Parts: sequence; C-alpha cells; structure tokens
Amino acid sequence: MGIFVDKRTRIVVQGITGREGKFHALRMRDYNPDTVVAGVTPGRGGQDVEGIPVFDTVAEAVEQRGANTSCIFVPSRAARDAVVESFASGIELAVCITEGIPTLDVIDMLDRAKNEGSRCRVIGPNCPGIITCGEASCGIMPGQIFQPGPVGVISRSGTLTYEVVGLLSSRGIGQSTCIGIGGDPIIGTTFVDCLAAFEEDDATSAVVLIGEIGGRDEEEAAAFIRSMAKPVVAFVSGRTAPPGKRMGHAGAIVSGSMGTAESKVKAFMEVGVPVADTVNEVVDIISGLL
Amino acid sequence: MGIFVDKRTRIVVQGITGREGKFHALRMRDYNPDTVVAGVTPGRGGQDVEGIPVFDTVAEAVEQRGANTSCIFVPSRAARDAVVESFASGIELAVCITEGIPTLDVIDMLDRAKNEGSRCRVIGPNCPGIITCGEASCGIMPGQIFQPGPVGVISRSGTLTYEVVGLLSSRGIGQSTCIGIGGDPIIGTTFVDCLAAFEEDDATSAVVLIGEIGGRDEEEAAAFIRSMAKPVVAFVSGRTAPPGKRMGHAGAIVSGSMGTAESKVKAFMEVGVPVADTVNEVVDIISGLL
Amino acid sequence: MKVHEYQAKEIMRRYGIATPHGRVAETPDEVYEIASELRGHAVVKAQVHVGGRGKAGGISVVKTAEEARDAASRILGMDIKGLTVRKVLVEQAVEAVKEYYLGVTVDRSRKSIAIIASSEGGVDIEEVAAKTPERIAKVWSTPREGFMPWQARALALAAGFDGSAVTQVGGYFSSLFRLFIQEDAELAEINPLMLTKDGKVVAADAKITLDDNALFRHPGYGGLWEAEGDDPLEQEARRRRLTYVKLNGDIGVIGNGAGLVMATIDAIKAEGGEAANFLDIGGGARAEVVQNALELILMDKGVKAILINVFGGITRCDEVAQGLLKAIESVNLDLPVVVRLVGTREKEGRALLRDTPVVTADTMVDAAGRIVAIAGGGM
Amino acid sequence: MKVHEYQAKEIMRRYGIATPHGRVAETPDEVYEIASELRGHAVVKAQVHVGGRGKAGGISVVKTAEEARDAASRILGMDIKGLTVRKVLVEQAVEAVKEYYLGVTVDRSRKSIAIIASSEGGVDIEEVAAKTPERIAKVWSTPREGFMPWQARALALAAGFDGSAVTQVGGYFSSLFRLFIQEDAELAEINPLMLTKDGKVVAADAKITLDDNALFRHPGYGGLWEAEGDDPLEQEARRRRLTYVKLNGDIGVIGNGAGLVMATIDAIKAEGGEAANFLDIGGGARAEVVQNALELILMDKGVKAILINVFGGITRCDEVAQGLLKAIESVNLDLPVVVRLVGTREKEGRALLRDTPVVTADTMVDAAGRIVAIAGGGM
Repeated sequence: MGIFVDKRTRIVVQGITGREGKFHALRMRDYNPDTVVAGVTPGRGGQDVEGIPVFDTVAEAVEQRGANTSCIFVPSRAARDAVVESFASGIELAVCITEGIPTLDVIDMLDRAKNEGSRCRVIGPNCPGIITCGEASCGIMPGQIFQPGPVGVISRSGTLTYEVVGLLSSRGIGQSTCIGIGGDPIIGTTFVDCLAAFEEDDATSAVVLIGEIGGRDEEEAAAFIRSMAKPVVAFVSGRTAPPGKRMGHAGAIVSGSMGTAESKVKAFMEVGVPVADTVNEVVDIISGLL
Repeated sequence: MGIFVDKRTRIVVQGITGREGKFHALRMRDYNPDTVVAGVTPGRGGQDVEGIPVFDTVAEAVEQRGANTSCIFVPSRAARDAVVESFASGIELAVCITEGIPTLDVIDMLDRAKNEGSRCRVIGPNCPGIITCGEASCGIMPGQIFQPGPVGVISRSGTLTYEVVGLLSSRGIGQSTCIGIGGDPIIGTTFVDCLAAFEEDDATSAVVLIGEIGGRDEEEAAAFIRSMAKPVVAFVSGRTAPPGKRMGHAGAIVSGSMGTAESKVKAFMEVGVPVADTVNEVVDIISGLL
Repeated sequence: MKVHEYQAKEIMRRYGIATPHGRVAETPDEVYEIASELRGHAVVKAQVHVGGRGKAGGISVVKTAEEARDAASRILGMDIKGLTVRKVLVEQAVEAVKEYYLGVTVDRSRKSIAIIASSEGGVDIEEVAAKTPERIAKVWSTPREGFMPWQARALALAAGFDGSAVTQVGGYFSSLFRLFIQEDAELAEINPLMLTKDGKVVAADAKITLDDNALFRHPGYGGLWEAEGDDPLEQEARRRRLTYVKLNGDIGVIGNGAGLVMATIDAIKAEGGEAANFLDIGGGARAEVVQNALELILMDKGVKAILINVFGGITRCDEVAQGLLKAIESVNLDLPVVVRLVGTREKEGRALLRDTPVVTADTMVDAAGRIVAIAGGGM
Repeated sequence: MKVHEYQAKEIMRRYGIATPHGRVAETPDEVYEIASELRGHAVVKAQVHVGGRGKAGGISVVKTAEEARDAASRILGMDIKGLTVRKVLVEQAVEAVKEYYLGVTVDRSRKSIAIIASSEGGVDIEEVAAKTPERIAKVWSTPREGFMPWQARALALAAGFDGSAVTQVGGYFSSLFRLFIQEDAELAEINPLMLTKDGKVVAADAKITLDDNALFRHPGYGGLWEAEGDDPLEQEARRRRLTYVKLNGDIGVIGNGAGLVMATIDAIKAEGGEAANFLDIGGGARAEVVQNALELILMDKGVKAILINVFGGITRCDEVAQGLLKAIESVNLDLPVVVRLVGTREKEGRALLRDTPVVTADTMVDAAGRIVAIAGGGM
C-alpha cells in the first residue's frame, strides 16, 4: 500500500540517457526490478540502457511497456514539454526531479496537466521523488535508509528528510510512503494533497510533515489537518532565515510578511499539531503517538 | 418556437453606441420590444440609447437586465474579446455580425467558447444573424420580409437568403427560423448544427439550405440529412466561380479540388436532397413538399 | 495575401528555418552575378503568384553563371497562366538525400489549425493524400493550445520521417507553427524540405499566405504585396475598395451580397450568357458606391451590357438608382443596363429610373434572361 | 533577479507603458544637466535593490536644477539598508489627480498568475490589503489562458477605478501582463500609476523582478544585472556558482540540501550561537566543490568556527572529507571545524579525518552544540 506509487507502478524514465537519468533509473530498478519498464530520449528509440528499452516517445513506452508513471530527469528547458507529453500519452503520475525550471513553465505544465483530467498528478518539480517502502522508488531518494512501517513522511526538502527518515529507521520506526514535494514556489502536489491521501491510506497511521519558510503551504496544511483523524507531527526549518533572501530552494523565501516560520509554527500549534524544535524531537514525538 | 432564439430571448447589443449597433438595436427592438434589454460599450456605462441602458461590461447586462443572448457589432479587432467576454459573463448565444475578423481570432474565440461549456453557441461571424418569425430578431435581417410558417431556412449568405425568403413569403409560405450562418471560412454554427436543431423543432416541417462554394460544410450537411426525417431542399451558389478566387465572402473559395459547387451538388443528390437550379425553383420544390 | 517564394523564405529565416543561399533578381545580369557567387551550380525560379510554374518552364537548374543568365533571359518576362514574370529567385542548387513535406494551415471543418507532415515531399500534397494517405500525418491545434516540441516529434515519427531527422525536423515544425501564429498566416508550407547529404535540413521551396483581415497587426506587410502579376482591373478595384473578381464573359454584374452576386452570375450562365466580373457593393451601399462600381465595370472594354441586381434590406433601392443616374451622367454610360430592384424603397428606386433607357426586371431569373438576350446570347 | 527602477521603466516603455521623462545619472553634474532639460521641476530617486528608500531619504522632489544637483550630492554614495547608492533616476515631477496600483505576480497557492489592481496607489499594497481589502481586486490566469482586454476592464471596474480611466488603464493591464509573460517576470508592478490633470496615465514608479531560471530565454538580461549594492561575499559566491546567503553570525555553515542547511542554522541558534552564512553544496557534490565552499567561507573575516553537516545520500562522505583535507592544505585552514558526516561512505569519510584537528559529531544537534561551545557561546 502507501500512496501514489506501489508494486503496480510502472516507471518510464524521461531523459534516461543523461548522466543523472541513467544513474537513478538503475537505482530505482535495484529497489524493485518490476517497476522500471522503459526510458525515453527522443532520437534514441531502439537503444537500451543496461537492458531498459529506450523509446522516442512516452506514448510508445505506454503502449509497448505499460508505463503508468514517469520520472523526469530532462534539462530544465525541456521539462515542461516532458511533463505535458507524459500526461497526453496516458501517464497518470509524473515525478519531476528537474530543478531550475522557469516558474511560468511550471505554471503552464500544471495548467495543462489539470486540463488532461483529474487522474493526472505531478510531484515536484525540483524534488527528490517518492518512495513507498518495500514497493517502489521513483526519484533519487537513497533506498537503503528506508524501512517499511506506519509513518508517512512529507517534506519540501531532500536531505533533511533523509535525516529524519534515518533517525526514524534507527529507532525502529518504519515508513509507509515518503514524498519530497519539492522546493520550488509552484509545485504540483502540495502538503494538503499528500495529507488527504495518507488519511485514506490503510498502511499509514501517523504523518511527519517537514516544512520550511516561504509560501502558505504549511498554513493550508494546518487548516486541513483539523479535519484529519490521523496524528501529524510538524517540523519547520528556516526559523532564523532573514526576510527577502532565497535560502537555496527557489520557494524558501520570506516576502514581506508572507511565509515566515513563525506564521507556520503558529498555524500548526493552533490546530493542535505538535511542532518539533529539532529533528530528534520529531522522532520522540512520533514514537509517543504510535 | 423555432430554434436558438424565441420570445424568451433577451439581447444585449455589444457595440451599441456605434452607428451599426445603434441602428440595428432599434430595428431588433421594433421587431419585438421585449427582446432587446441592454447595450454594452466600455466607458459608456450609465448612458442609454433611446431608452436601452448601456453598461461597461456584459456581466452587468446579464446581472441587471437578465440578458442571455448577445448581438455583436464591435470592430473586427475587438470581436474576439467581445465574444469571449459574453460567454464568460453567462451569455448562452452570441450572434457575431462583425466581418473581417482575423481567422486566428475566430479559431481562438470558438475554442474558448467551447471551453466555457456546451451551452455556449456562436452564430457567425460575418453573418446577418437569426430571426424566429414573430418572436425575435437578433442581427441585421430585414424583419418585414419574413412571415411565420413551417419552413426553416439556413444560409451562408445574407441578401440571397432575403431573396429566397421574399419569394417564399410572396407565395404564402411562412418561415419558422431563418439563420445566416456566415460567409467566413471558420464559423461557430454550421449547417449540421442547424439541421439537427430544426429536426427537433416542432414548428419546422421542412428546411431550405442555401450553400455556396468553399469548404465542406455542405458535404457534411448532406451526410447528416441522410439521418433526418424532415425534408430538405438545397441551393448552391457559385457554380460558375473560377478556382482560387475569393467570391466576396472570405470562405467562398475553391482551393485545389476542395469546395467546388459540383462536389456539393453531388453530395446532396446522393442522399436524395433535391437541389434547385434557381431561387424560384427552391420555392417550387418546397411548396411541393409541404 | 499570397507572398512570393523569396519573401516567404525571408520570413522563414526570421524563424530559424534554413533556406538555400541566394537572392532575388530582376535582370539577367543580376542573375549572372548571383550565380557566380554561388559558383554556377544554381536554380533560377520565376516568382509568380500561381502554382505549376515548374511545368510551365519557370524553373531552371543550371551549371554555370552563363547558363543562369540565359535561363533568366528566357524566364523574365515570360507569361505563366496570365501573369508576367518580373523577378526570379537565384539559389544554390541543393542535393537532397530525402524530401519531406511540412505544412501548417487552417482546417475549416475542425475550426482549428492543422499541422501536416509527410515523408513524401516535393510533390503535390493533395496527390499524396489521395494515393498514399498513410504517408501523411496530421495533428490539430489552436492558438491557445499551441504546438509543443513533443507533438512535433510524434508527428514526424507518424509521418515516417527517419529517426535521426525527428529532433531537427521537430524544431522546424515548432518554428513553422510559431510563424503561422505570429504572422497571422492562412498557409505556411515547406515543400520540399530537403535533407542533404551532410545531414542538414533546408527549405527548398516555401509558400506563405497571410490573412488579409489581420494586416492591421502587421503594419510592415503593406510592402510585401507585389501586384505585378495581378489583373489591372482587380488592382483598380483594390484602390477603389470594391470587392471585385475579373471573369471571362461580357456581361458586367453588380449586386449587393456575395451569395446574391454569385447566384446572379450562375443565373446568367444558365441563360446561356457569361459574366465579365463578380462585384459586390455590400450592405447599405450609398449612391457613390454604386457610381464607383459602375465606373470600374466600364473600364473593362469587353463588357457589352450590365446587370444590376439589388435586394434592398439595409441597402435602399432609391440610393442604388441615384448612383446609377449619376454614373450615366458622369461617364457617358451608353451600354445597355438591366436593373432589378426589390425591397426597401423599391417603388422610389424604380420611379427614378422611369424616364431612362435602363431596363427594369422583376426577378433575378427574369433579369438574367433579359441581359443575356441584350448582350447577344453570350458565347 | 531584481532590476532597478530605471531599467524596469525601460522595459515597460517597450510595452507601450508611459513613464515620466527623465534619465539615470551617476554624478551630481549629470543630474544638474538632466534637471535643466526638465526645467527644474524634477524628482531625484536613489536606484537601489531595496524597498523603503523614500523613508530613508533616497527620494527628493526639487524645484530647480541647482536643488537637483544638491539632492544628488546627498543621495549618491548614501547607504540605504547596507547598500550604497551609485545611480539616481532624474525624472519630471508628475502631478497626480489620482494614484492607482497595478501589479502582476506569481500566486503560489493558486499555481497561477495574479493580476492585481487597486484604486489606492502610492502606498504599500500589503497595507491596503490589510486595511481596505475592498479597494483591491484580483484575477488569476495562466500563460495558456492569457489575459484579455475585457478582463482588464472588469478588473479595473472591480477595483474602483474611475469609469473614464477604465479603457486606458485596461490597456496598461494587458501590456503589463504581456510583459510579465514575454520577459519571464516574477513580479511586474506599477505603484503608483498616476492619472494626471490632462487625463494621461503614467507609471510613476516601476518594479520588475525577473525569473533567474528563465535567463536562458533572454540572453540580453545578463547586462541588466547590477551587483553594486550586493554583499561582496554573495557576489563572490555567484562567481563560484555556490548557493550562499550572508548572515550576521560568526559560525560558518556548509551542508548539502537547502532544508538541511536551514535546519542546521536553526539548531545553532537553538544552542545559543549565530550562523555567519547559509551555504548549500547541493546533491552529489565532489571534493572540489567542498574545497571551493570552504575557501569562500574563509573570506568572511568574521567567521570564528565552521560547521559542516552532510547527509550522504547521493553525496559521498569520503568526497566531502577529501575536499575538507584539500582545503586545509591549500588555504592554511586554522579555524576550528566540526564535521558531521552520515550516510553513504560514512565510515570512509570519518577515517580520512581521524588524524586531523577536525572534530567529528554524530548528530545535527550534537554538532550544533559543539560548534557553539567552540565559537565561544556566540552572541
């Protein structure tokens, strides 16, 4: 079980002949050999990457290999095209690892994805991907640090998430699905989308939410959690970040009075969500809730 | 009864303060005083045209005056905007009289109208409008030549239609609804759309279709008529027109082997639709069918 | 508005589409010079606004600059389907490994833009469509949806392009679509698109038709129009802002509304006559417009008689009659005229014509019969 | 990328938006000259990449060219929120009958573009939103949907614009939206848009932020960037292609991943210390990147100790350790360093550091505690 990806996930890697695409395609296949079925690089149709067949188009990967999910490693200027191609070709989930995509391209690709129908979901861009423990990895997360269990993890960052997951695993607390939703200002799948899915997921009994400064995604998540039955623990990084400066992620910026850590912590507190001050505390709180 | 417009039609005239807009708004009101409820000219909100209130936006005309149909007389470069505004504001039928609209603007405005939902219909552009005899006139057709009766009339031209209608009326054959669908290559409502509506209309028992060279609208109409119960009589003008020349209407052009009068006449003949050689013959045939 | 091949190629180059090296020329000496720069091996192509110039002898492949000059001497001034050649395009001859077709056009039935590809280039695309439809692939779009690179690649694959050409040709599709939208074209076509030995892709022939209704968005386009090939009466009509098409008969025709005028011309033909022109004075025309139209018709020296057919809806019959009277006065109109006026102010219009030599008729068919009889039975 | 007001106005003029007459200047004499051309009545405005320059004394309204020169002497070289003023914009003073606000920006929550209008211009739009929300109107769009003239008119009406201004201001909205899309902006704002006595509409102040990720589509934009106001260390980081933000403390911080680095800085603060910077070496960084990052940190003379926090997923801990060792060698690193390495090749990484003065820590919290203790308890 878990959310968004599982044993039935069939991944086509867009940009599989690039350095990153190839490296991570093979790691995803290592995680579960059944889940990686094809790659796409225009003009390279007919080749293969260590046994993974390469096609010119996503449509061919869908028709000939049953792909239902795409993992996107193409350069930033080609990412909009890759995402739109995937949905128009029948893909239901596109995980966009690519970073540095122009914001208008992101708005446009999500607008067009929405137009293709409600079954289409984008995770990312600028994200580490998603893993449902023991079932499927779609992205760049290091599979070895995860272990199956009841905690769902959602995060706007990569390594900070691994940090938390590593601590959870070391304390014997496994994870159901772990999703990096991405560090860009505009992303396809938000905290709220993930929380709603975790609430419905039988394999998940509690959720860790790792937020950061910028935007209102955490505030919206807090409002949603009010209606959830499952417990959520939050962590917010960037409490000491100065306003007006992008802290690495394009989306991690306090603009005027918008997007401060205080506002996010306050929003969680108000709906009774415990906010951890340190990553260790995240694990302490969650272990008390299980 | 009749199709597309009737006693319940409430018209807002877009471009009412222009020469044409004003002239025809008053004529439409003469035809049925209940049907013309508002005008729109941006920046002229609060004024009136001989008692017809003028608004800055179509939305105001819909909210304050219950407009459900728009009749568009704005200059060609503003027509796309006017049509899209009308649908986005809740109008269900836009009759676009304006001629000379760039083709890409027409494609775009119809694309956006479609996007607003299936209840939205454009008649035209570059058309004389529509009249349901004794109920409502929306456009520039001379109301005095029409008389109520059982014949539906659809045409790509203006005066040629009046010619046929004049002959029908003089022979005591009245009309249900008469629609000028417009002389442009791309139009919102086609022969097939009108035929389908006439087939369902209790007030109509036979249809006169006046086509001309260019495009495939008549051929598509012929294919549709095969499934109709009501009789249709066709007339096709431009039989002697040379290929590659636009005969007045932007859409009246034979391109390569496409759009010839022979092809259209043949298509009608093949499905058993009588094709009149002269306008007088149209009336002779229809009177035999009633 | 059709533009010449050399102008179409100029526009295409602005969108990053490669064309063979070369320039347009108006004299054999200029052609010699350009061909010399191109080291002799060149193509000399007549620039006229009609198809089929190849079959008509308007295209010559030459091996030396001297041959180019000779070819130009023959082609310049040549008559192709009634149009005189005033310019030739001199270009490097390109050797193709493979020829493709790329086109973007308006699809009337689908109310959208069709993007068309074929691996059978260099021939009439209508013929390919008839004989080997599987060699043609089409997709449709709108200005809002646009045309994305993946669609271009998929289209090229579907049309049977070589795998290696897909990415490059895909880029050309995107460029051609962008050109179509940004320049308000009705047709933008590359046929053939040549794949050369060294793997380059070049637009060997190019055709663009621009939307006259969109000229207000492109103030520079006025200068693109070259009327040299046009019928002089059609040029005069454009100056007079009249909707006019020159035909081959001897009966001048004036009416209000395109459908009505077409039907009138058909009616003349049915009676055994032949119209000299199509002329639509439009809705609500005033007397001056009618006078203006009559003056134009009289410039056509082949016209033996004139038929005026007006259905007065917005147009007032008395205005039409007044225009006719003014024209009779101003231009010394001595040709026979049949007038059929019906509708708004019909009575007043007819009254104005009572004491003139103008013949009046009651119906379109009646009017056509009378004018054919007067003009002498036509053909 | 923020651009200066004078650059934003240049861009806006290309889209048909009127701005007051004037030019940018770098010396009081140039300012005198420009103000003379403007007949004295002018505004002298500091060009710096921060808000609030008016309150800081960076804007002066003058009546004569002499006053303009004096104002320029005062403003040029002035320090506004840590940035030195190197240029001033000298413009005709415009008298407003009414001031409006127009803005186009990215709406993160709605994943779309927000077009914002207010009849309350000239003040902070966030304040207007808080105090009189009914004076602000917003609509949302996407690049595909665009923003049509009727929407602009409806927006202006909803924001309470005077009826007479609706059509003209509507045109400005369309221009501003077009600019936003075509130039890949993140923000395009006119505040205030002034309606003058003679019925003209002028952008009195203009702000544009461009999307750094889209610079590849705008090769000309490299030249727009003026780093004059920037922190020298941030400029150096840009040259070294490092993601770096200067902070106010004394503990240098390096980590991989933005979230992890932010959390590390928070942890230092929680332990009573203060970070000197944010520095993310990203995923999969090699030894050279680590060395490069350390060199940059050492240029900050306020740094007393360094914390390196790496979670090895794709990044290998031994690469990080090697980079550290190289840096120690090459730059004579003598500051205390605490390293926390975990994940891929953790053991190998730690082994490499065994015989060095570098202190290793097991967890992030542990590392933060140690570095704060070493740096002397921070603040």
